[in-house]
This record gives sequence, C-alpha cells and structure tokens, in this order.
Amino acid sequence: MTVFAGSVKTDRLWGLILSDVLTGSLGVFAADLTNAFFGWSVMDTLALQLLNGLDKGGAYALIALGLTLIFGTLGVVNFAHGALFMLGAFCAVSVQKLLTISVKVKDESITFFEAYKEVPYLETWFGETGTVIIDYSVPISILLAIPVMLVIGLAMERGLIQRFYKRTHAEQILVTFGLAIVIQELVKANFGANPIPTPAPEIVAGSASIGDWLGLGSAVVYPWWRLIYLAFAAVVILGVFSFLQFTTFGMVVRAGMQDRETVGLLGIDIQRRFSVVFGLAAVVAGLAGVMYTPILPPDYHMGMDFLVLSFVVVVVGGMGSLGGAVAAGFLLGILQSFASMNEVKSILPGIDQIIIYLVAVVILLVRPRGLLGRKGVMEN
Amino acid sequence: MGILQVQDVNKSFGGLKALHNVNLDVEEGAVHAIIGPNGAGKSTLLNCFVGRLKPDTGSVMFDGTSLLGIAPHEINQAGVARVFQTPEIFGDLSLIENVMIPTLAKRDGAYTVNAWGRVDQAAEIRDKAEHILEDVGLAEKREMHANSLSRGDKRRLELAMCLVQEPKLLLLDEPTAGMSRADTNNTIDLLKRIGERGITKIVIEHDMHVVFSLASKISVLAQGTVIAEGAPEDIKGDPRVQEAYLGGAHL
Amino acid sequence: MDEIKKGVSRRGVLKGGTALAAGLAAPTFFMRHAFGADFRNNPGDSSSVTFGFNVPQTGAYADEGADELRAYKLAIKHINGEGDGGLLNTMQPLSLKGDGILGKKAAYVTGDTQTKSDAARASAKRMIEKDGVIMYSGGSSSGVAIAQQSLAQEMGIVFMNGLTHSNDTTGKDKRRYGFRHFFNAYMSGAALGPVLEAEMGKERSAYHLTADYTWGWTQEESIKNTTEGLGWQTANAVKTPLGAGDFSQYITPVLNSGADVLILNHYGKDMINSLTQAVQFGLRDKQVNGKDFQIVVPLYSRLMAQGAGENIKGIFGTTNWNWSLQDAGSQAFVKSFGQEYGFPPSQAAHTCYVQTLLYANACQMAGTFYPPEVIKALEGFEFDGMGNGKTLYRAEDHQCFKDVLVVKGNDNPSSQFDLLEVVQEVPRSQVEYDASIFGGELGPYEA
Amino acid sequence: MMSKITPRNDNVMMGLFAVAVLTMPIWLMPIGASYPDLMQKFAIFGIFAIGFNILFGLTGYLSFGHAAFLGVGSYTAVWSFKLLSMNVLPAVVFAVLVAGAFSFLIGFISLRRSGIYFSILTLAFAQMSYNLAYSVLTPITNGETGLQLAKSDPRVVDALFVEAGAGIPSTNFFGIAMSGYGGFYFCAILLIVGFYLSLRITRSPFGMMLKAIKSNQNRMSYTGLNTRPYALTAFVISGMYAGLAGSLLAVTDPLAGAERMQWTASGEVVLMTILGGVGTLIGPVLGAGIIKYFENIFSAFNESILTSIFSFLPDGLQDVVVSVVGLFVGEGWHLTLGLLFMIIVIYLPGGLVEGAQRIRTYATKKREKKSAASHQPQIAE
Repeated sequence: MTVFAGSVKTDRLWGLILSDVLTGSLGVFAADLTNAFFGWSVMDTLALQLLNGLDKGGAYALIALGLTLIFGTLGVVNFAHGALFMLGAFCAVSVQKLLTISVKVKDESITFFEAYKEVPYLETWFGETGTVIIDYSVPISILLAIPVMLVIGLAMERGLIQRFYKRTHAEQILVTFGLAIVIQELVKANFGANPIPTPAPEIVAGSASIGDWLGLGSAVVYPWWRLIYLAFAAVVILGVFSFLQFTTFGMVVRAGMQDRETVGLLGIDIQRRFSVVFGLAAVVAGLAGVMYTPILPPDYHMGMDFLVLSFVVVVVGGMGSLGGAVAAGFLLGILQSFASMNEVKSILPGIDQIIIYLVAVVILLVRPRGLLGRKGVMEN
Repeated sequence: MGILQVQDVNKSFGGLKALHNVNLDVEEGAVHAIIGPNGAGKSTLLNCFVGRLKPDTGSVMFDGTSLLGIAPHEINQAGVARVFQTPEIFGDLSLIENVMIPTLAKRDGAYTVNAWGRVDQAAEIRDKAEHILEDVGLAEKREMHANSLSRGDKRRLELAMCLVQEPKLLLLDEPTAGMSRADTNNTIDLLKRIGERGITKIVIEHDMHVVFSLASKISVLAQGTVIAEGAPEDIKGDPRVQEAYLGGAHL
Repeated sequence: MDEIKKGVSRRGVLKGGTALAAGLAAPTFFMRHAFGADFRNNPGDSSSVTFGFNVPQTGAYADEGADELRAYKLAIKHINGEGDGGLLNTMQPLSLKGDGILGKKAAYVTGDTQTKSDAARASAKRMIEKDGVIMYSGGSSSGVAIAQQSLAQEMGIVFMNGLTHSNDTTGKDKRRYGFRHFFNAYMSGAALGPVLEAEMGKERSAYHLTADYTWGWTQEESIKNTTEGLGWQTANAVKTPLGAGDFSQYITPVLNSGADVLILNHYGKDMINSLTQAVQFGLRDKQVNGKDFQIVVPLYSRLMAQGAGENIKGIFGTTNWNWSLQDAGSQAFVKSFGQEYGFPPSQAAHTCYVQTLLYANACQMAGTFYPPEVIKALEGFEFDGMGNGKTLYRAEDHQCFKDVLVVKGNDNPSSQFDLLEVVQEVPRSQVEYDASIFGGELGPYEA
Repeated sequence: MMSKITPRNDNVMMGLFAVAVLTMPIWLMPIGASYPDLMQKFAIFGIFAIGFNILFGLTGYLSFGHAAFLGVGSYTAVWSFKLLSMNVLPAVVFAVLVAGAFSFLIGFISLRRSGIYFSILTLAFAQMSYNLAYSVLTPITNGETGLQLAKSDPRVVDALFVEAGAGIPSTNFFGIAMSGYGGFYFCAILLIVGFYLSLRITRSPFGMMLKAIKSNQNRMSYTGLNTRPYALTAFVISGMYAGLAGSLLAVTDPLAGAERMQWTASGEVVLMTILGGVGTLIGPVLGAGIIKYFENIFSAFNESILTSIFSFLPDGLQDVVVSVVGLFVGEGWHLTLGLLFMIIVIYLPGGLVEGAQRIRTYATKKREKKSAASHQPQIAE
C-alpha cells in the first residue's frame, strides 16, 4: 500500500540525478562516436555547452527547489524567494567585509581626500594565514549563511507568511513582492547598488583541464568553481530529497504536500513543521546565493533578476513537484546553453533570447500541469 | 423508444471495470431511479451522460443524438441538466444571479455577448428566476451570496438552477444526501411537483424512502452491471437486489 | 448641420471625406508655438533659474546616478559662488562670474530615470511642466539619453547629456536641443587602435561579445572598424541578451574559436559579469597561436571596474576622464569634489559637472536664457581647462571633441580608488571624424 | 455596505467620477500632482488597470503579460504617426485593433490552461515579445532607443494636405495639440468612456457570465455555457484597453520603448489593481494613481527639499528627521512603495476600496448611534 504517492515520483528523480552524474562518462563514449563524423571542435563545443547547461541548471534547480517546497507545503506564492537568494549572496559579502576589516595606510600623494591602501587586520595579525582565511571567505560564509538564512526564513514565515496561508494567491504575490522590495532597498542602503566582487579561493580560481580527463583535447577547460557549484548543487538537491525521503519529519511534510487536511486531522502539528520547511527553503536559496557569488558578483537587484526565471522553472516542472522543479531546472539550463550556440543562432536569430519562454509554452501546452505536476494544484 | 438510450456501455479505470455492458432505456416523462451499493458505478454512469467521462465502448443516445464526444455545455443545450452530489453552484454570486445564469444560457445559447444590457433591469429573466426561487423556497434569500447557504439550501439552489432551464432530462445525483428528514420530505414534495411538469428524471439515491416515493422505474446496478430492472414493487421483492445490498461492500 | 439635413448625397460624402482628411492632417499649423519674446519656462524676473537633474536613483546604475547628482550639486554651488569655485578657476574662456547666471541664482530639482526611457521622460516632463526647469541633464544609458534628447526638442528645453556613449546620440538621433560632452563609441575605437597595435601587434584574431541592443551594436561596429583596419581578423561577433547574468554559454565557444583577443562590448552589470566569468574560464592566462590571450573592454568606468575586482588587472579600455589626471582642470575638480565628499569623482560625475557649467556659461555668453541663443552660444564653442584639454563643441552634431584616455586595469593599485592606469592620452586629432558619417538631422532652433 | 445597484445610482457614480476626473487639475494642485504629464499618466494607467480588472477582477484569470498589449498599442500608434498622420484618431483606432488581434492570439493559446499555468503562459509570451522587441525586432521597434518620429517619415495622409514644417510635427486631435492639457483632457475623456464601458460590462449579463467563470467553471459548462469564448472575449477586451492605454502613451509622448513590455510593467498593473481593490470599479483607477504618484513625486524629493520642508524644526532635530525621511523618498521611494504594498495587503485585503468602505461603515454606525441618541429628546418634544 502506498501511503505516499510521492515516492514514485521521487524515484524517477533519483534516476534523473544519477544520469546527470553519469553524463560525464557517457560524454566520453559519445565523443568517440561523434568525433568520427564531425571532428574535434563540434564535440568540444557540445561537451562544454552541456556543462554550461548543467551548471545553469544547477543554479535554477536550487532556487526553484526552495520555491516549490514553499508552494507545495504552504500553498504560498513567494515572490520574495529571489530576495532570499540575494540575502544569501550578501552573507558572503558580509563575511568578506568582516574578514577584510583593515588598517588603512594613507596614500600621502593624495591630498584632496582620504585614499588608502587597505591592509586587513587578519593579515597584520596572522600574516600568510590571514591571507588564506580571507581567500576562503566564500566557503567560510556558508557556515554563517546556514543559521542566518534559517532564522530569516523562520522569522519571515512566523512574522508574515503564516497570515497569508488562507489568502488569495494575488494577495500573497502582492505582500511577498512588497517584502522583496523592502529587503532589496535595505540591502541597497547598506551596500550600494554596484555589484561587489567576491572571488573564489585562489586555489580554484582557474580552470580545470577536463578536456584531458575526458579525452577531448586540451582546449576543453572548465572553471573549477563552476564544477564545484555543480557538485554542490547535486549534494544539496540529494540532501533535500534524502531529508524528505528518509526522515519521519520529511515523511510528514511530504504527506502534508499531498493532502494537508488529512494529515492535520491525524493530530500532527503540520503548521510547525511547515515553518521549518520555510526555513529550509530559505537556507537552500541562501546557499545557492552564497555559492553563486564568485560567478556573479552580487548586487541588491540579483534576486529580482532570477525571480521570473525561477517561477518559470517551477511551473514547467509542475507546481508543488520537487522532482519536477529539479528536472525543469536542468532541462531549461541545458536548452538555454545549446540555444546560445552560434550554429543555432545563425539559423534562428534571437532564439537564445526566448528559448526559456518558448520551452515553457510548449511544455505547458503538451503537458497541462508541467513535467511532473499533480492535478488541482494552483489551478484556481 | 425512450428518450435516453444507453447501449452496451463499458468503462474501466486502469484494471478496474467500473461499468460492464450497461443498457438502460429511460422512458419520456418517467422518474427512473438507479440504485445500488457504493462503488456500483452509478455516478460513473451519470458522468458518461454529461460529458465528464467518455465510455470505452457503447453508445448513449439522447432524443436521437449521441451524447458521446460532445462538450458538457452542448449536452446541456441539448436539454440535459444535472444536480451533483456536492452542489456545484456559483458561490461568489447572489442566489438570483445563480438562477439567472442558467436562464440566460437557456434563452441565449452557449455563448452570447450582451455587454450593454443590465442584469438588474432584465425584468423577464429576473421574474423567471425569482419565480423558481419561490418554488424551491429560497425567494427570501435571493440577494444572499450562495456560499453562505446551508448545505440543504445549496442543493435546493442547484435544483432551481436546473429546473429553470426546463430540461428534457434531469439527472439527480443523491438529491437528499445529508439532509434532515424534514428537508428530505420537502425535497420529495418539490420533485413530485416538478414531475407534474413532465420532465424526465434519472435519480441516483441511497435513501429507499426517497426512491420508492418518487420512482416510476428502478434499475439496480451492482459491480458495474445492471442486475435488475422494473417497477418499484417488483424490485422490492427481488432476491438479487437484496443479495447485492446485503452481500455487497456496502454493509 | 445643414449637410446632415440635406441627407447623404454622393457629393456630400466626398466633401465630408475631404474635410475629414484635411482635419486629420490639420496638425502642423497649430503646434509651433511662437517663441520670440516669450519661451517655455522663461525665468523672467524671477531671482532664480532652475535646472533639472535626472539621474538613475534606482536600478543597476543607481551608484553612478548618485555620483552624478553629487557633481551637479557641486556645479550649482560653484555657479552661485559658493565653495572653492572648482573649474570656474580654470575654465577658459569663462563668462560666468560666480554670482549665478545673468544675475539669477541657480537652483535645481532632481528626478529618478530608473534607467528606463519612459520613466526618464516622465520625470523630465515633471521637471519641465511642474518645476519649470530651463535645462535638464543626466543619464547613464544611451537609450534613455536619446529618449530625453528628443523630448528636449519637442518641449523646447535644452538637454545636456550625461553619460551616453552610443554614436547615435550625436549621430542619427542628434537633436538641436541636445548636447553631449561625453565621448562616443567611434572615439573609443579610434583611440584604442594605436594602443592595441602597439601592445598586441597586427596579427590578431578578435572575438566580440556584444550586448544585443543599439549601444552594443554601435560599439561593436566602431571597434571592429578599428581592429580590422589594423589587419586583425574577426573570428566571430556574437550578440548576448541584455542582463544575461551568466555568460558561460557565450564564453565557451571562444575557447576553441582560434581567437586570441576577446572584446567585450558590454557595459555595467553585463561588463562586470562577462569579464569576471571570462577570466574564470582562464582566458587571461591562455596562450593561443603562440600569443597571450587578451581581453579588451572598450568602455571602462571606474565604478564598474570596482564590481569586477581583481579581474580588470591589465585589461585595456577607454574612458572619458579619470581623476588621476594631472592637468590643472582635473586637479581643481578632484580637489573640490574630494573635499566635499571624501572620495574622488567618477567620469560620469565629471561629464555632468562640466555639462552644467558649459550650459550656464553659454547663457551668460548669450546674455539670455532664450534657448536658440543659448544653443548658438554652445555650438562651435571651444574651451580649455576642464580636464580634457582643448575641447570643441562641434556645431554640426553637438558632440564634444577632445583627447581620449586609453586606460588599463591597474596591476598594483596604491589605493582603493586607484583602479585605472592611464596608458595614453590619445590626442583629439586622432579621434575626429566627419559629422556626416552618422547621418541624422539636428532640427530647427525654434522648437 | 455599497448602496443598491440601480441605473440611477450608477449614473450618479458616473457623474461623480467624470467630475472628479475632469477637475483633477484643481484638486490635485495641493499635492503637487496637477501638471499635465502626471495627470495624463493617471488617466492612461487608469485605463490600463480598468481593462486589466475586466479580466482579472471578473474572470479571475491573472495575466502576467498584459504589458505586451500596452507595448503593441504604443508601437502601432507610433507607426501610425510615422506612416499615416499625426492625427491621433487613426493611431488610437489602429492600436486598439492591433492590440485586440494580438491579445486574441495570445489569449487563444493561454486560455487552454488555468490558474498559475495561465499566468506563466501569458508571462512567457510577454517576455518573448519584450526580448525580441529589444533585439531582433529592432527594425520594427528601434530596440533599446525606442521607436521615435523622424522628420523624414512619410506621413502619407498629412503629406497630401500640409507642407512639412521645419521640425518634427507633434501629435494632435484635429488641430488640438496632444501635449500638455489638451492631451490630458483627451485621455481623461477616454478614461471616463472606458470607465463607463467597464461599468456597463460589470452590470451586464456578459459581466455576470465572467463572474460565473471566476466562481465555478464546472457549473458553467453543465449549465450550457461555453466558458472559453467568454474568457477569451474578456481577455481580448482587456487587451484592447491595454492597447488603448499604450496608444495614449504614444499620443501624449510619441515614443515607444520595449521596456514597456517587460514583466515588471505587467506586474505593475497587477499591483495597481490589487492595491486599489480587485473586482471593484473604482479600485484599479485609484491604485494606478497612487503608484504613479509615488513614482513621480516621491522620487523627486531630495535633501534640499526635505531640509526646507523641515526647516521649522531645531537644527539638530532637523538633520535627524531629514536623514530618516530621506530613506523613504528620493532614491528610497521604492522602499516606501514596498512598505505600502505590505501594509495595504495585510490590513486591507480588499485594497483601498475596502478601506474606504470600512471608514464609511464606521461613520454610518457612528451617525446611527448619534441619531439614535439624539432621537429620544425629539420624541419627547
């Protein structure tokens, strides 16, 4: 007897993730085949675009995962989710600022204003070690981001979102959008509007010669940090799924996603668990933000830039379906990468501008509830 | 020749056979009750009449035309109205609007844009709607929102919405379920009064009191098959029917 | 009425049709308002004259907008004789006396363009219709600048462009009521040419990534003309969507394209992101065809360079002005700005400040605020001491011609502001061009 | 509660609305909003929001792509100025028709889905339009710069009758210039007409059908009504309103930019409608007015203005007040807007109209109490 119909879907997802992991080695096999026909460069290009797609897909999937968790459990359309992503990124900025609090050595040649060469205290105190610590500010900020984002998520849910469970989606959109603007403006007031560089640690700053590993030639390189991001995305996604799959807490949450009333009738305090889910979603979004900072120097508006896209991903995946969100994230990421290839653009000019939306339209017309959506969720 | 003819209808869901070679012939003007234990396929059968489900095989002919493969609104326009187990009404609208909408649908067809006239000035439609609300005893509540009605009143409203269209065939899916005895009796009276208008009715009902006070003919459905059919008094004594009820999953 | 009573005859219909068509076309007589003695927002006897400063206060360019606003406020102060006088001390020829303009104090109002044409025009209209400004200025994007400039012509109020770099601003979309002090894409290309040749040689293959909108296209066209003139190959020129964020799918094809120079025709966030990511892909450390791979960012700005951090080191580009210049004008400006705000001005601040002064000075010269006269005073005006050497406001297209700075990201900055190192000041003669090559028409003096 | 719906009450409301709209230049004066451009924007976005409300308020379909129709209307109008005539009549007519046709296409596909799936479909179409207009379609849209008039435009109708002047001619309605107050009154009259049409639609049998769609689509089809053409009609009507609004933007200011079609612009009309009150007649107009007021007036406050406003305070306090208030105006006006959204939706879910109703109910109750109290002695007399 299947109490939780969701397990079937998640199984399908495991397979999907597994195949993602395998793609690398499959690529080698496919490379041999294709090279025979097209020569090196086509295969190189395809392999790199696939990696780009997976990387983008990882980012989309991470943001969409939290969004769909909130949809699925709380039934809330959270337009402030992008803001959570942005707050995560600014955790990294804050840590970097903290670590680089500096002794200011005045540049005496400049008289009209104060110009400094900044030497961080950490370096003056610990020398080389200090430099290394500063270098690792992004990974270090993960440690900060988890508790901070959890608290922010819980506070948001308790303070605001819980009042809106029973309200219309339009009202949820308005209030969370308002909240997103407020958060954004506060960040702008503190950090300015310009992007702030937050580089990855020196040791992973360059590119990995994956071409050599895969037998694709040395022209095929890929930044270490992007590979790390991909692996990180996979780990977080697996983590969230394992959490929901193998813990009793997760079981209750999944049951709640299927049928909230019944679970409530069983005497389980589903509400409190849902608050935790919101916190979890905030942490996932925040971590996605932290890890994305070396790729995209964060600015206060980055959440809005991702908001529409992540909604498209969630809906294409199917409302309230975790597996769907992840699958759609990777699908859209990969298609977007391939659509940007010069070969494709020369046939269909401008296709890279609209591919995401085009795919969304096609999928929603072919599959009414997205890739893995359930009937009746958010259709009214 | 009856007004509704159902021939060899089969319908399965996955491996489950919900309807098995169902044949039905409903006489014009009759009150035809379909009874049977839970899960016998009664609602499935009704769903096949209104376009909610499509049978795997078989035919459903109404007044000489097939009801299969045409949209729900076309079936209604052909003269079939239905009352649901859980009332389907326009919850956000007032009672009078709830009844005016089907009146307009009957008068103006499936799609008419009349964006200039005023609902509050449409005297003819309004009178008709008020009249039917009086018939079902809801006239005083006509400006209330339908959502604020009690369950029994919602059913009555839905019935009014069907009646106002003067359908040729009215499908009633458990019209008294969840009603008090007094409400049930009121509803029976109401349905009897409609009977005088000559509307053919198919009633699905659990309450035997209701069935025997209304029906002119009864079909018994069990496990997707019609196991007995006849006048109420014949059905009462039929051992197969008792077997189906007593041996069925119902008890 | 009579027509109707007579009923509809064929002749009547024809007549009516003609009348209708004539009415449709009636337009143009009515709208030319005669200026002469009176003109829109004439300050008349009022003791002050108001300028409108329309800058991005929200959105991606908000920091740049804030810096522009600082410069405007400073300019107002100096015009009114407050503070240390700034460039009034160095500008030549100078008509302003440090007591306002034509005896009136300068005042200002501000607005938010949001870096959107519609919002910018709405804000400008507020300034014109409500606040009665006689001139407005600002901008951080060419589309927005062009939109405001055409409004200026419609309204008969002079618009002094802030930061706008597209050739179109003083090319095909030029207007009599719009003036640009900032340089443009053509000049960037022309100035970079010799430096690129000296630094990278003649045998190069360039790969362009270009923001897919009008500024990006003119930038690409200009720099391509220059590099191809040097004998460089163009491996490919790829358009990228504005605000793409992640550019990886456009960068990877560069890796095996055989190109050894990547030219990023991006500005703002696009520039920061594409440069950061290109460096991450190891392009700066790459060797192709036996040469070091190079990245070029034709339009540089210090504020944007901050966002790209370490990644700008050693990367070539051009800029309109930089605070590290040592001429008297630049020094005077950096001094008053630095003392007022505690940090050096950006090139956006510089151009906005200069524009305000130039307009005020032109009014003083013309002896009136009447726009056609002010415009004539600005047209062909040649000045010096404003930080860019001898500068000409060319009458044919309202474009300033002056030296252009070729810069590169500083390898070893001596302070947090010392991001760009001036490689060469390319003299004005090398970046001049014939006004007719970009077409366009200025339109009439009387709006 | 609202007074009873009768033709007479509606006419009274219409009259009040018309007077309020036409006297805007007077009563907006004290709050600094009585200049033509802003009043034009009030009227234009009022029209946009009214049209949006016909779809969203009545049928419940939440479109996230209505800005596309606004943009299409603008582009059509500017092309009409360029090719035919500077008279606004053909521009407005063509814009409404083209926007109608465009919304028919998009509506026809998008209405195959409901709920959030519908929203995302409309969003996707609008974003595609925006992205393409910004880049590949530049020959038609002039991309980032926006479609502008040029002196060399053919203007075939005008060319038959008038010699070209020295500059670019301006838009006009049979000789009445459409910039400044002329433009405002033109938009205002169309707003009044648009409001009246929406009133009639709301009161009509068709409007009742649309409300039925929002309430229960199943019942609708079992009642013999074909829901999709009804929804599509509403979609096209609201698309035409958007096209009208778009054309008016071009009429009062002949330039059409792609950013008008961006999702933020679609979102803005959603916010206007909810802020004012979804499904109410006057709400969307109010919401549009408030958002445009914030955008244009709040953003213009700067330090020197604030300093002069608070100059009555003692020096130290003045600085504090100015710096605190400064967070919410000028470059911080977004913050105020965000807070406003939150406060309204938390405390007044029905938008401003609900707020007004509450005040009225409160006042009526108070008056009733008072009159009940004052009634006694009267009887005694």
